[in-house]
Amino acid sequence: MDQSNLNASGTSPLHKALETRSMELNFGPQHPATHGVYRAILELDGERIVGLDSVIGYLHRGIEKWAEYRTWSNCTPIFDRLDYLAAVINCHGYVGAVEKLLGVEVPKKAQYMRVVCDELNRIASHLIWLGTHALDIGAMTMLFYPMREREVIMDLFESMFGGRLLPNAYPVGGVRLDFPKGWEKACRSFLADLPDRIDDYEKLLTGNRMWVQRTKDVGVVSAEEAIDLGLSGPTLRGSGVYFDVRKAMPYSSYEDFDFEIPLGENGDVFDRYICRIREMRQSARIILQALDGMPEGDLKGKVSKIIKPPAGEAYFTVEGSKGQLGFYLVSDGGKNPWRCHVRSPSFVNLQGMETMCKDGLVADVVAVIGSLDIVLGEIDR
Amino acid sequence: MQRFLRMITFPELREGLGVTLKWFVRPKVTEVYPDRRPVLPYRTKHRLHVEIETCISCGQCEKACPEGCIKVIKPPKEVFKEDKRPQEFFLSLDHCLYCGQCQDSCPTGSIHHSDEWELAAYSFKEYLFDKETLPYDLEKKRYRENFWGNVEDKTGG
Amino acid sequence: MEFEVLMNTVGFPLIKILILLGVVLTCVAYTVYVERRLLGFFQSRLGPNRVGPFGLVQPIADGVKLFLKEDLVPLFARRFIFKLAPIFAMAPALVGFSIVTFAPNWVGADGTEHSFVVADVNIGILFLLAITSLGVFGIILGGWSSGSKYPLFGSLRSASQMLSYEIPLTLSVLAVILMAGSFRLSDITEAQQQFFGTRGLYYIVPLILAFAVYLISAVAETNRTPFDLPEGESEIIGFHTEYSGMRFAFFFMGEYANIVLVSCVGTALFLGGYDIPFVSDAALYASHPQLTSILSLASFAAKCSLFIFFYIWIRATFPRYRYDHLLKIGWKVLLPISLVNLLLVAAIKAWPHFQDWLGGAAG
Amino acid sequence: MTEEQKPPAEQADKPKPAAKPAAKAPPGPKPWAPTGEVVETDVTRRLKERFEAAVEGIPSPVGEAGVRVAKDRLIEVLTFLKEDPECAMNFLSDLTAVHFPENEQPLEVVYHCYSIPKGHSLRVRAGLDDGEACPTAVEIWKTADWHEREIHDMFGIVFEGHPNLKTILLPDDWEGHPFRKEYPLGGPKEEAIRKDALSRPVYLPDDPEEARRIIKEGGRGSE
Repeated sequence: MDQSNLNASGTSPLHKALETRSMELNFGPQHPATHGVYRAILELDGERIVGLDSVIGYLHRGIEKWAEYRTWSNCTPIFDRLDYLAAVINCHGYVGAVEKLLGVEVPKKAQYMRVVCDELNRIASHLIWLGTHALDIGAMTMLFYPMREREVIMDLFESMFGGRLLPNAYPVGGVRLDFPKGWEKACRSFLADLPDRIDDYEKLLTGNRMWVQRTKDVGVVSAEEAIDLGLSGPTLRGSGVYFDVRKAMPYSSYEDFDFEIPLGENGDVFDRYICRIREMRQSARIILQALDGMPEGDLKGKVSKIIKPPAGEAYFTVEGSKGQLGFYLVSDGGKNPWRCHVRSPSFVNLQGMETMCKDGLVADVVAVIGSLDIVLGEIDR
Repeated sequence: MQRFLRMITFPELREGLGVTLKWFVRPKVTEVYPDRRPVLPYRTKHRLHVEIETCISCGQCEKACPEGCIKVIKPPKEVFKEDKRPQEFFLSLDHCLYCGQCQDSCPTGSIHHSDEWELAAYSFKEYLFDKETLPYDLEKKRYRENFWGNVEDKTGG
Repeated sequence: MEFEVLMNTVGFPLIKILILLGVVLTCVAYTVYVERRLLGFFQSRLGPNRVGPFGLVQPIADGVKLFLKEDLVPLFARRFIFKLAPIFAMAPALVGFSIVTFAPNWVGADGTEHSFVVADVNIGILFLLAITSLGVFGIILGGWSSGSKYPLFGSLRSASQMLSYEIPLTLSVLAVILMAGSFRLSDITEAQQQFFGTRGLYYIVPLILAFAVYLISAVAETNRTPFDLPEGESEIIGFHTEYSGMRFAFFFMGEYANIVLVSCVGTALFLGGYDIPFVSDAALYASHPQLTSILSLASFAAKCSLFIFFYIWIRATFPRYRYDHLLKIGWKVLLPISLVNLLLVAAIKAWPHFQDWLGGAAG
Repeated sequence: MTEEQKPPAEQADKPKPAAKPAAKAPPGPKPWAPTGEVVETDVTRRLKERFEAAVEGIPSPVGEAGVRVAKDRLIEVLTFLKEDPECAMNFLSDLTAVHFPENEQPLEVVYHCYSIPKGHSLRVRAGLDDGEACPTAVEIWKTADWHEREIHDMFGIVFEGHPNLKTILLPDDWEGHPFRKEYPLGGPKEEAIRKDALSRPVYLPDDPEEARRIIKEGGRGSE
């Protein structure tokens, strides 16, 4: 600590006598609440936060570079590893971008199936978020209840795609296989249970005065600030901004479904929490609609075995579980992507940390990190 | 007054306590792993199995593998005319992603994931295979045959 | 003759202490097991069930593991205090058990009476409060001497938390003392047996406010969720971040010993101690003294388990408070409540017709 | 603190390695140019009206609107995009760069702007020479902060006026800029492994003897 960091607010002898030095605390990278290897350098005055500097990159794997050396279709499994909690949506993002570049028409049935799996994955991701967020704030049991429900989704994925966490869900052009026998029934029975389970979570948290005290008016970010910071997903909607890629730029037939976008008011941790909880219910609604209205038809559009998109660029965004997940692909007409950039929502959302944590307490950092729902695999790429 | 009553009687806290008590008495979901082994669904993707007899050395799996785990070496031309089986087949499972790309691209269904899922080993050498040691189990070869396997045993549907 | 004197002054107390120590440490170890198991049940999973039948050997396995672990001392630690702190954390909790009366006196075959308490001192509660407040030194010293920032935070939080909650705790206990008119735990139990002249009406009924305050501040005093800020494993990793092996086990055992102690004291103060509910203890004791002792012990253990179950239940349900809210509750809610309660109790006690009214109610 | 590590020094020695391996860099020996047609939208028309020759439309095979802007007028254009009530591009969705070693201007900074109230989007590209600095967009959208730091890491582009231009994803002492095309996938030390046609790292090498040795002996020499 150098002298410039002194907290003196005046120059009188009294101020001189009372001046205190701030303390620097390394929050992470090995910290239970940072959800991975994220490090925040906190400047503390007692337990109050004066400054925050984020250090990321511990999990940088160079996925974007890696993709430049693979063929277009070979890239799909690796993008699961970005946001490993919402691997199916990631896969959809990449595959969608390639399809856009190729101009492939995805059959309606495949689109609906993708919607079902995406929304299941969104629920799974939100469940994990709920569990870890609550655990950070000290509600230990809340880790296990959502995990239990998520396990059912993982089983559904395993029977659908063969993989649980990183299933390599979609090939370019559609989906691989139809739902297996009995899958729809299992999915429906899960969705029938889900609202009750979410009610349970809400009983444990939403009304709980301890939870409300921990989350209300903590980590506030106003709507203008949120847009300026580029926040997206529930983090942005918690501030009351109506922006959801599924509504704004519908992809994969999202325009067919009737669902609402839950909005918050104050942009604090509690609003972001409520947004995600309500989003889970909406996702369940979408899945039911998609299952009910499942059209018949092909599973895969016409895609040649060796994919060679025309030279050009495409930017395709999907609504990931964390926010707007964008894939910017540049093709030079060859077998490999020339450049592949991922607009990862966690990376951008994490920028809000400093705004949200200023003048909070150390305990609030934990709440704010939890409410941002970061996944380090996606931040560092 | 009502607010005060709410404040001192903790209705929401009692609700929470009720939820935990409810699950306290309900059946538990833990899988008692070594005692009871899970039944995996048919599409599950675990250790790669290769049936070398039906392989036609086309090399599609090699091209499809994003990690370069597979290496197929065609036999010489004169042998290839009669016998399409590969001269050498190297498989290095230690960085296999279990993505299923090779299984999708295989025209004969010779390479496929199996449900052999307990893959821990003491040395990565145990993941390296050549033509003679390739993992293969005829009973496990059902990916192509039993495409529409049900999931009811797993998800309780 | 001399042997008897020696036995009575040194021998029996020593044997009692050893038995108590053994029992308490076993209890503590199994409290950990029970907590893990019950938490598992609350969370719809099984908890430890692999080591031995139903996982019953788990505490022993954990103990062996912790014993065999390397004992690390960080480079910047103050070594002497660092090593002293775990003892400070554990010893007071164990010493506190010495005044707890677990059951009425055991009548031996030859007619001699042996009490189920190591030291039935007449200032029992005061002694207990004095001793348990020493426990915080373990945490403060441990956190401070680690030479690391997270433990320092833990000990800072702990210091203010203990200070804040010691007062409501003491005041709520004071109400009981006023009611019973004695500092001796066995006297308080006796008083509850006679209270209102009715069986089973313990101090929890008239002193419900004091009981609530005691319950909450006891949770805070033992650093349990939702007041586990000194540990707060997801925020600051806790005052024992730098400890490992046996020294960590000492902190751990100290915490659980504290829970058991607080439960024992709570039982004695509010739940009628070793009194067997719905049974006339005095009559039973007159006819079957030994049976009564055993039943009383069981009753005490059962009431104590209720307390512990409640702690675990709370832990399974609630999130953690934040530092400032915690202090706010301590000073702005619990302290006034306990003061008002104390005044009420004192006023009732000072009411000249109190004894008549009590007697009239009994009649 | 950040002043010291401002990259002029780094930048000075950067073009030298860039020049040499560029010839044998992975595919694409000819300059990159997108196919397709230029898409005209209200926003691009408005931009053309306002800035005339400074902006030109980019052809796109997928029908996305985009403009290419001269570097000196970039900030002007971006500010106009955000503040003009008809464009109202208040949300910077993405900001990245692409390296085209064969192009006239080898580095392109790409902005993907989106308007939340209006619901339209636009791609803005600006070409840069090697070692040329780009003006920062942090003043316009705060979100550009980390994006620009990342681009600085990966491509070595200096953003003039950026408040805190230090490394973000790479370690502080990292040498080179990994996303440039001349940078090998395995890093400078492992260039040797990049030898097959697809330019992918070959875990099992092409040479059957070598592959056999690896499988039989269970090692890759160095392990």
